[in-house]
Amino acid sequence: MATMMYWEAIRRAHDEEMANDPLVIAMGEDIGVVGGTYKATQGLYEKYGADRVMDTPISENSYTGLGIGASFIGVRPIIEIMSVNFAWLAMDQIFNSAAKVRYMSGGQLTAPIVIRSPGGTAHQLGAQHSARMEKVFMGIAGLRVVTPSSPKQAYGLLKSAVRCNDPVFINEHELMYNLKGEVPDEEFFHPLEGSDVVREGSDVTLFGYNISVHWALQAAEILSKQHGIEAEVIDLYSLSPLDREGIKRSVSKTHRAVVVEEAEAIVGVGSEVMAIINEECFFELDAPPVRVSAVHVPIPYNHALERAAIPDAKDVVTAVLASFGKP
Amino acid sequence: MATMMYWEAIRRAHDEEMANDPLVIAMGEDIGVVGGTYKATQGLYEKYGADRVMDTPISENSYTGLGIGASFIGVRPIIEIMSVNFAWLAMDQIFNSAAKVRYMSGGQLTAPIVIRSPGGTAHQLGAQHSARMEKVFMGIAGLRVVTPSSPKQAYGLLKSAVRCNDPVFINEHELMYNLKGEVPDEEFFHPLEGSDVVREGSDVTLFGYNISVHWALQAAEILSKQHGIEAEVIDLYSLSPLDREGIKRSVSKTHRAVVVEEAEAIVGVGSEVMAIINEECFFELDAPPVRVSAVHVPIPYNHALERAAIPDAKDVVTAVLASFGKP
Amino acid sequence: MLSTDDKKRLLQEMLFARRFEEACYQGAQERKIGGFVHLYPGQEACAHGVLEAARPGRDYAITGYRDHIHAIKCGADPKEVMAELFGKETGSSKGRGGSMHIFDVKHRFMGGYSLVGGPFPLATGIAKAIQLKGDDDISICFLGDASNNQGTFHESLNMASLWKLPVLYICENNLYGIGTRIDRSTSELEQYKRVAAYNIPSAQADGQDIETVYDAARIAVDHVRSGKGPYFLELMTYRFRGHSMSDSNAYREKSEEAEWAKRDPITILRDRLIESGDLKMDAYQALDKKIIAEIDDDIVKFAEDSPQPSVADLEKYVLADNDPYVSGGAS
Amino acid sequence: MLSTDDKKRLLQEMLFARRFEEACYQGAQERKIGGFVHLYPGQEACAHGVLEAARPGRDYAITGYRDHIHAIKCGADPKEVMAELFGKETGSSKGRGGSMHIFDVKHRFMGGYSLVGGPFPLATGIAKAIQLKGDDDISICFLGDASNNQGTFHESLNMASLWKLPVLYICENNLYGIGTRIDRSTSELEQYKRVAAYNIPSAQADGQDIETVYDAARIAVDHVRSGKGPYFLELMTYRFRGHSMSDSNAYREKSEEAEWAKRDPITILRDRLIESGDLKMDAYQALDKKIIAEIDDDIVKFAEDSPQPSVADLEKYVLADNDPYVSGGAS
Ligand SMILES: Cc1ncc(C[n+]2csc(CCOP(=O)(O)OP(=O)(O)O)c2C)c(N)n1
Ligand SMILES: Cc1ncc(C[n+]2csc(CCOP(=O)(O)OP(=O)(O)O)c2C)c(N)n1
Ligand SMILES: [Mg+2]
Ligand SMILES: [Mg+2]
Repeated sequence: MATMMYWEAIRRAHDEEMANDPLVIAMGEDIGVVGGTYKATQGLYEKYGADRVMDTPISENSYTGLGIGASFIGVRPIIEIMSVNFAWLAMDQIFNSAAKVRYMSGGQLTAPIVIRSPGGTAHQLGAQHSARMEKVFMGIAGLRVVTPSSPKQAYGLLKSAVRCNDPVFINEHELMYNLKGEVPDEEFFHPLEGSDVVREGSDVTLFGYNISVHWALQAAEILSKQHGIEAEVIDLYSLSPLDREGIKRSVSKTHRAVVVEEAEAIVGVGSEVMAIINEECFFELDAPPVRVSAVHVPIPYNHALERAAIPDAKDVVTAVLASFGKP
Repeated sequence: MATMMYWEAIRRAHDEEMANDPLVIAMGEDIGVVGGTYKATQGLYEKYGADRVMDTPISENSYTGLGIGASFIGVRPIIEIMSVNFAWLAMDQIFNSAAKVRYMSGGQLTAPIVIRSPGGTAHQLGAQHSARMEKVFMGIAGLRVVTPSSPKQAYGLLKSAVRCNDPVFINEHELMYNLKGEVPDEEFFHPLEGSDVVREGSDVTLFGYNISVHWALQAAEILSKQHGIEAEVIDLYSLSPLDREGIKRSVSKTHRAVVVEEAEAIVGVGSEVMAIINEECFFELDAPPVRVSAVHVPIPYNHALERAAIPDAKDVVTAVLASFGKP
Repeated sequence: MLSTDDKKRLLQEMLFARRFEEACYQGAQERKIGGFVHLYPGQEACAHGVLEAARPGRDYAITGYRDHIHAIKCGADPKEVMAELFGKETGSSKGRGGSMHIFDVKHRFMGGYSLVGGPFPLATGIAKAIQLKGDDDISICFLGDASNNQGTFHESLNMASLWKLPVLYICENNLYGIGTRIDRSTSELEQYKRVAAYNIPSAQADGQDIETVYDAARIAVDHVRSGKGPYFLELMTYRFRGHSMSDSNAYREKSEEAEWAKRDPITILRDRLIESGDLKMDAYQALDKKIIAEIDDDIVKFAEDSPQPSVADLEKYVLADNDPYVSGGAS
Repeated sequence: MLSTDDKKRLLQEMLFARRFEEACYQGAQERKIGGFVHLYPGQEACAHGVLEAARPGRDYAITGYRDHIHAIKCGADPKEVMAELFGKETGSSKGRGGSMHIFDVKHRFMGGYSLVGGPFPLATGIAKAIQLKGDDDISICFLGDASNNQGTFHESLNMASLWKLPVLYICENNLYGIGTRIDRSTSELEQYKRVAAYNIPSAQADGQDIETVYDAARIAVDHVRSGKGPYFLELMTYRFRGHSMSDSNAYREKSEEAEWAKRDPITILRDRLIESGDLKMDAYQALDKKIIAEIDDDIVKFAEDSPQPSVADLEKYVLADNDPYVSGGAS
């Protein structure tokens, strides 16, 4: 088991899948000669050439659509959108074409593309470079959405996404590319559906995904050490579909739920998980489920304001204590 | 008090606002010479000329952006996007420019545009023409979202939207343009925030917006006549911001909630209203809140499949009865 | 050059296309066909002339919502196309697509799409796939004049030229985007000139005379197939009906309509064949009757008699069935 | 034609711009400035030459993320720009925007935007508003070469031409979009030729010689202001630093960089003024020292000493304050 960074894990998955199938290609802005803004495709241009590691013009909607068209007849494009903020430009092709073509062709065509893109609030990148858009991707039928919280997931989810016959959106995070973690030496494919119990606990369930799993884990440690509260932490690596069973199982055990998300709360992962809890195990609840999420503002540049807009482990601890009626 | 159709009410609001302020303009595809796909701008081209009633090229992102730019220096554009499905193409300008410019300029600029667009499932228009996208618009800070359920609202909300200094998205509905209703003869401005109690009741609250208000009202009649259940019906005409107080007030009275929406449930209005109920008045609930929403599929062309994908009053009745433990 | 036999066959195909679309009009009037229905009368020589110069059924074709005839010329069974319009399980898209979304992938008709400009990148991507596979197929994208104002036109053509992709863009310039005349939406009226900005070779041709269309398309198709990269062909044409069913064409001058009515692609070819002695008027009329009968008795009847999809199948075709990678793959 | 005094002033402005950007580099290295920082050294003659030919502070200007100098030339107080980079309440955007989002609306600098291609429609819309109001202002949009591949370029220029809007598009062609050389992303290298597709007049000029820039911009600005519609001016230039702070320029040939280093816009103008006897080298050096001192002692100090925004104000500026129509207006 090797330790590697999140970006290295993504690079490895690219490399293996491209070696395995000559119709797997990578596309995106500055992914070739430069090797990718976050190095996710480093060295692949040299290895596989410009035809398969394509530096695209700044044309998000059409290079995404180009990947979709190619995928109709056997190509498996891994499309990088440099920052999820730019994905607003490509939504037409993602939703009007990729997500709907199987249905409206009566199953004749499918668009097995992978779109990878980092979301999240990084280091003072300001309002136009700090979007968290997972909720936009997960609400519409025909697209899978996964979001890796570790190098292992980053590797295994990309591997499965490339081979899966559905279009898959992979929500990465600008602050996580240098995160280190163990990734098995042997090839493996991470399930695209489900959720992981990353910490067992009996008193409250903390739901997180991507970066917020880490905040939840930090909070769980503090809760355990300082307050004697044992939190179960669930990693919702699949945002579409969400793991209703997993959510129900844990809340039925702990009877309390806190959803931790980096995004604005409104119509977000937190609201959806709360709705699922209401539908699946309302009578198991000892207290109302709680959302810990970003303030509903465009992200400010100033560092202190930026941090105030985004939740952290401390906010999770506070929310859990409040749910237990502690100050 | 005159009776007029939804489209006539919209047309009247355009006309009055354009007469009132020479910098109010209308823009969109086929809104000028043709008078608009749903007649919302009929006759205005003849009255105000091509400079103020602008037939645009099929360039959704840029004509929306053009309207935004014009609004920076005093113009008040009413932008029609012919079908909300095409708004995927304009999301970049709507969210990256209009919704963020006030914040990132520290309050120096604002984008007081109005974007009107019909969403919803109409008559077998298929997967690419049946999107219900209100949830996409309402989840991101910096944009107001309203959605009229009657000619009166259609008139009054557009009037206020034009004068308000924020960007406003108005979610209309293809099936509602011929709906008739009373509109006051005198000019009036509908509040952009809040909600309306459109039917008082004591046993359960039905939340709807736009077309689903009508389904909720039909269901309320059936529930009252056939089952002795008195439903309160709330019209959530403001989707962003949602009226947390109004939601809380009604559920605290009826102790039961059903949210009726034409859209796919996931990360939708229903999940958000449920989250608000959990946060605001969880302990008032006698039963878990319920969502009545569309099946999570791209909308099929076939009429029977299409109808099966979309909820109706009968589904609301069934859900309410189930919530009361009745078969 | 088209042989006399070819021309006679093409006349028959175009006449069939005309009558097929008229049957669709009828079906829509009777509310047996729902949704938006965009018909092709007037433009028949475009799809037929271009695809005749290519390899229909083997080369890939894609278009917008005005797609019935393109599908049929590629090889789609007209029965299945009509059944699709009737929303039946036997329809080309199993009743899920409708008029704007005819698909017949076995004949490499890659679909009708209803967002203006949407097919530009898709066609370009199909060409990218062809190039990667090293096949000698080409990708043909049929769209209207007003579509060229969409950003995807610009973005896609730039990439097609940059990477020398085997894609042929056909612009069926019927002078209107719904009710907006081209000069009210477009700063350069000659569409074939717009592509100079991408260094893509292009031409303009009369879209009403199928022989002219064929000759222009011959050059275009050969260029693209030879590996020289994309090509753009503008065909000047006119739709004889409204944009879609509900459209009355109130925005068009009657005199303009009358001028174009004289340039009916079917009449042009028919009269030429009669003039050259290769066709008799009564034979033509008999053919027409036969076609009408076939459409009524076989095609519409098939559509009417076909079963509806089962409502229990509502959630079919959203995602792949039992994809192994959903649960972690085979490993 | 620029007078000698003008030239001397412009030399001073460009030198100030250079030193200002170097101070930003320093501030970013010291982590006093956060986020992405895109600097302007090498391209100074573009913004200065063009705006000199216009009416900075009265004509509207807008650009991308490489925006400090454009803002200053429009009239923004360099102290406020620097304070913005430091994230302070005294910053031009009150610390909410950062390097990529300098705004100074009182001087009609309509902002820096960080999505490539985003300003095309915004600039065009400002021009639409000018036209509606009947003002004689113009709207000037500064963007890079690689931005021209975005769909908004195509869509906006078509509308600008169609409606004869008073907008001047300036393409600062520095041959790269981040690390991608123009010939690897763009099928037509000469950007000024791409706009023929919209019937927009255009020209190309050397962007390193401010006199050339000024002359070309003079023609462009006069054209636009006279009501003849849009104009597109391509300026050939080069950025001396990386795309943004973290960029090492590894993708550029050192020989290419060396060639362009010889064409420093500041050196070109300075040497010309020295040659003509209008400037002495020691006066220039004294000026440089003064500028550096002013930046350090006044500008950076102001930014450092300024207060942070209050966290209590986090939700300010999302929506309008107390807009009466929120609760049903005045009626
Ligand atoms: C993205 C998008 N915008 C607008 C529409 C509405 N619309 C449908 S067809 C059409 C006109 C297209 O004209 P053209 O491309 O010339 O094709 P034609 O119908 O003339 O064949 C418009 C505006 C749409 N379907 N998609
Ligand atoms: C929509 C969008 N796509 C991609 C990016 C990432 N990006 C930032 S700058 C840039 C290159 C732009 O090059 P150019 O327009 O030539 O301007 P220059 O930086 O050379 O001045 C890219 C790809 C972005 N900011 N926005
Ligand atoms: Mg047309
Ligand atoms: Mg550049």
